[in-house]
Amino acid sequence: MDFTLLDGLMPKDISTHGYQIDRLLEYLHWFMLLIFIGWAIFLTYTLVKFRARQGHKASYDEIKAKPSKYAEIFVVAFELVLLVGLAVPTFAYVRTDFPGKDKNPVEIRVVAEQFQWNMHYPGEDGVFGKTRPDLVASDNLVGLDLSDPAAGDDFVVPTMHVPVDRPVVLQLSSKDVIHSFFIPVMRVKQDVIPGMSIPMWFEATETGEYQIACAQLCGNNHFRMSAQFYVDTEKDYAAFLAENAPGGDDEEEEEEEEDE
Amino acid sequence: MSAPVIRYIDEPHPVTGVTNGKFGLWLFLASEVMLFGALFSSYILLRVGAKSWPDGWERLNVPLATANTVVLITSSVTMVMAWVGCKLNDLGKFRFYMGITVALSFVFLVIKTIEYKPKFEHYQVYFYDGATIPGYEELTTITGHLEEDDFEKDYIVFAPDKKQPSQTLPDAEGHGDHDHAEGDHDDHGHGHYADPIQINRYDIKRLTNFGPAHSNFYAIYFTMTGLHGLHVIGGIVVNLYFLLFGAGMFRSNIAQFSNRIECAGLYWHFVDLVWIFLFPSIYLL
Amino acid sequence: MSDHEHHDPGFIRKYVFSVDHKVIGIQYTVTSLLFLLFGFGLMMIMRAQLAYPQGDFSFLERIFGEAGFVGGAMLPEFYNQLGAMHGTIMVFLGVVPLAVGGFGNYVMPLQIGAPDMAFPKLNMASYWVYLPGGLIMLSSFFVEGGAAQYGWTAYPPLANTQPEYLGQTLWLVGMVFLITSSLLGSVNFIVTIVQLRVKGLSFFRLPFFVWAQFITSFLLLLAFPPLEAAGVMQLMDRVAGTSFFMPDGLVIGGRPANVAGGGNPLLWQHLFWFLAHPEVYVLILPALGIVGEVIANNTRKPLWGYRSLVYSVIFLGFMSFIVWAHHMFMTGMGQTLSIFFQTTTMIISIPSVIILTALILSLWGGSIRFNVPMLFALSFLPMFGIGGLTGLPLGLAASDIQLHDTYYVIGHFHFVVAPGTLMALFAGIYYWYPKATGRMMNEMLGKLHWIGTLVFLNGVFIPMFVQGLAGVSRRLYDQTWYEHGKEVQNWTVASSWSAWLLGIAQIPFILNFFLSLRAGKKVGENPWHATTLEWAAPSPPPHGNFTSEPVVYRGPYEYSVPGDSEDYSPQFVQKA
Amino acid sequence: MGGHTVEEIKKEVRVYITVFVSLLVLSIATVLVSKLDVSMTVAVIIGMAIASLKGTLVACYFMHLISEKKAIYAVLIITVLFFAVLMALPLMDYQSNEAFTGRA
Repeated sequence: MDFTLLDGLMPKDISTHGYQIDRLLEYLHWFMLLIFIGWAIFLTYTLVKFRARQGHKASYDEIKAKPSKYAEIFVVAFELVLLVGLAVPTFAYVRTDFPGKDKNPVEIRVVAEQFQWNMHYPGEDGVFGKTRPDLVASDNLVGLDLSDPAAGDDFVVPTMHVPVDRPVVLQLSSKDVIHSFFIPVMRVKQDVIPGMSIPMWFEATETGEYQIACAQLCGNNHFRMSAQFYVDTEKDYAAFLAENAPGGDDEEEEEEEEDE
Repeated sequence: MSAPVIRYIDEPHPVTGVTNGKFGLWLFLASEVMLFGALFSSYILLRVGAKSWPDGWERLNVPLATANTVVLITSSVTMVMAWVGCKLNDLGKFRFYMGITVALSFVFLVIKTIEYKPKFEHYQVYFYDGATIPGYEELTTITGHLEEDDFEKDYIVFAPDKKQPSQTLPDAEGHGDHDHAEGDHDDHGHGHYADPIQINRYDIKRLTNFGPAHSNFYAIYFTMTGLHGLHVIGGIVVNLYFLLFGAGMFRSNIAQFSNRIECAGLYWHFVDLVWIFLFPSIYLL
Repeated sequence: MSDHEHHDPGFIRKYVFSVDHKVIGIQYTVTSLLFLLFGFGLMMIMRAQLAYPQGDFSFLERIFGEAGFVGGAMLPEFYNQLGAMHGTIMVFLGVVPLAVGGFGNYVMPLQIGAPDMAFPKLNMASYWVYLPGGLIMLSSFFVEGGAAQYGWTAYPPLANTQPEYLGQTLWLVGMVFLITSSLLGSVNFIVTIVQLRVKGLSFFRLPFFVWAQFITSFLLLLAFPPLEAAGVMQLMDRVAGTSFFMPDGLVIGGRPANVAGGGNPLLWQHLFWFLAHPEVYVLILPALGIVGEVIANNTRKPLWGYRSLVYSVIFLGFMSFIVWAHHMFMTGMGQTLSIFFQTTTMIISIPSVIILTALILSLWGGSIRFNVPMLFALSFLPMFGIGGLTGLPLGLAASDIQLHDTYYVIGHFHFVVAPGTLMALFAGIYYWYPKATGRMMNEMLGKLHWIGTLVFLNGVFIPMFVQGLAGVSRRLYDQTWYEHGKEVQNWTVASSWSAWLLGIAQIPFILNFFLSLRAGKKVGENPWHATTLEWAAPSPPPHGNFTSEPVVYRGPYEYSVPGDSEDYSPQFVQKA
Repeated sequence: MGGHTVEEIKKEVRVYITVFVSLLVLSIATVLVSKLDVSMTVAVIIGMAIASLKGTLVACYFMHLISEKKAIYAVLIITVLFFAVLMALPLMDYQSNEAFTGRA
């Protein structure tokens, strides 16, 4: 479609799956516009034609409204097609079609708290260290259990870096209240619910600097619970990992925390 | 200006066959079904989702609850007999049975109080990892009696139960097995406590009595039986009103009066009905 | 319940603790209009913060004091209080009491020819439980920590935090009062409609408004108790320290929460939406009923497809109980469930479309009078239409991914309840005002009110769709924190200015409402030449309503019957 | 309730007494049965079956549902319908989580 309704209105889409959502929204809004214009024309015409005036009388009989039946059937059919053809498969794709190991996905744990996002990277071994709520402290935001050998190379940062053109799998959890992880340009949103660990995936197609937003009221500073979101080239991403690996310099990490 | 005459207060509507009052009361009961239904539903959801759930008969006082079941069922039958008294136009009979009904409802509340009370006086302490309490080194939690809890002091004085919950499960709840008498139904006996000890506050992760805050089991137990108890109190108010002030209407308009008693009865039987489901699902399962 | 004493009731019995459904209806109407005004006022303050996030509000600080402002800047907690209370007040203290308590109480018994409600004392009790409930909620603004600030949805665990502050606790207590009031009211409504219809008034001769109230009452009766249960559980969580909604391992503010854990935050959402989706229809159905009455009267012809309207409303009532989880697509719902709820959501849109179509088709072939009630009723149709249509992308889980919890949602449901339901409620006020007071409202002021309201309501809510599509989350104290928020900030400013102008546009209404009590043109029993039973009673009707008991001879909307000398044939007039 | 003659009422009283005795017996039974060592599922089925039986007795005889008017049945049918939806709620939660690795 060349002429689109929503192009200027929506943020740009840098995800591999986002076009499916945008397409659905586009169709829906065309449909809404069509119906609304139909109503508007009918209403205007009727109101003018059947206005009360000298010599005009209302008719007792109902109009035989075949067109209304057609319109209703059209609405039902359209909804059915959208539901079965687009909405359900898209949602299933986004929610259940997780990239397999062969795609070499990046795995990150996201631990939300009032009012920041903590990105827990598993480090070189690709295994997350164990975490325990009673270990949470100001210098251990996710409660990493350092006695676990897998925890040694883990690091936690307040910004998210992901490589471009490589799937990312997130495990979302929350320390305190319900948050909602939302990246407008990535067409992903998932409530983050304490007591649950909810997986989510996406794949970025364009490098750049974007924002993660919280979409669920989580307290006074809900409005500034954002985090920077960087889509890096593989090279930059490797540099980011190396920079933050523990044993190197931790200062970078702390500096970024203070930015929050 | 006279008050408008509203139809079908004492004679039934010709089409629906019921009086306004009875129809309204059933609608009210419908909403009550949804209220208790939501709580039952929440109970199931929380219990299914829980890592572990204690056995009701271990923690709660089944003999008292069984007695209460009998009390409530009896009060239900006396309630219906009070209505029969109205139908027979026998004020004495009505008063006799209504009196028993109200008395039994009070008995229910008294038993309930006896059941609740020890739970608020029985405590459990959970310790932080690494805390060792002399004499109870292997335990991460102990139950017992809180002798002293002075906020000025940095310790509490606690008389542990002689029989402590076993530690078969790693989780701090400590209700791993069924054979011990951790429940509080036996703690109104004497000589159950060991010598009091001092426990430093910095070792205490959590200190709670066996009230609603203890765990979701007790939360459910207190909320559901408590709400049921409120309904019992409501029933007492209504029934007592009819018992004490009903005689005038009994004499002047027996038809309307027996309709009212029927409605009060419907409500009371519903309260009974809720208990019939509460009792097994909280105490026995 | 017969009263023997009613010979010369004093002022208090007549106007304060009255058992007359009409007085209670007016009490509800006036109280809920005041609450609506108050809730609207809260929103106008919010809009100041939204439009000028770094603005200096010293003038507001002088009014509200230090609780909400520091150095002229609004505090986020104050903003959140305004938001939560705006939602609660508008829904539970404003629109529902106006639509059901006000119009339902006043009009429904008249329309079925009853002398009063089935349980007049219960009716009075319902109002006197509602009012304290509302006052308890308002009083929470004056306690330490301020009013409830966790959104009108009060999602735990957030709503369980800060138990030392009374605000949310009072909110819950107030809620229990309001729920009790609704339950008493709905029992009364259902019994009255079933038992007290006058001779000849069969179910299929009931005015559409009565049908709408009937279904609404069932929704209130059966959907509110689960919220009451949830409210009790949240109250226990806050007051008794239980963990119904608190899972294991919570760390709040850097410290492990001192609770047992093991609860489930989603349980609240399920119970809340089990009420709150039917609640949406509680907001809409009476409005549809009013619009049906006004349209039939002012097109001078029968409603198109009366029976299909009735069946659609019944169907809506049933379906509204099995769509609630479409508010929860983003909570991590499984595929089967999401498909189920998407399907039921699409199905429930069908009766809505049928109702709207029927109402629009009713205009065809009429002789349309453009008086003030009709203007409001007519603008309801496209406004409600926009509200309904914009629900589609939210009802499909895939498109909901982008739009969930954004301003798009706010735009959507406000179009349903504000330009939608409120328009209908205004239509109702203008339509039944002569019945309640015996005087007409001023036509000129009414039209001024209508055009201002229509224009500025759209001005407030259309920008929200733009914001929502841009991805701006709802409930943000300052959206310019985000890049995508900055880009659409000017839309927010436009929306705010519209809101303030909307406030000004209500002045003609307020003037009209009070001035017409004295200056309005006196009217007889049936100024609109309408057909339903309320117009058989004197204006205003006395205690007991009808001078002689009416009998119903025909359906509710017999306008322009061929062969009749008049263009209306009232239900209560026997004609050859 | 149709019966209003003294004779009929006396007959009803006999029914009430019978129901009362059965309720007592069933109450004792449910306590005794709970002591049996059976699996949770079986225990729930037995417990709820007895409770439902008792509930039915109370509703049918004490609350006179056995011979009630259609209007009341209609209200109850609607209620049962929505009650069923409410009882499906725990299922929702199960379904919500099934796709995921579970609770943290």
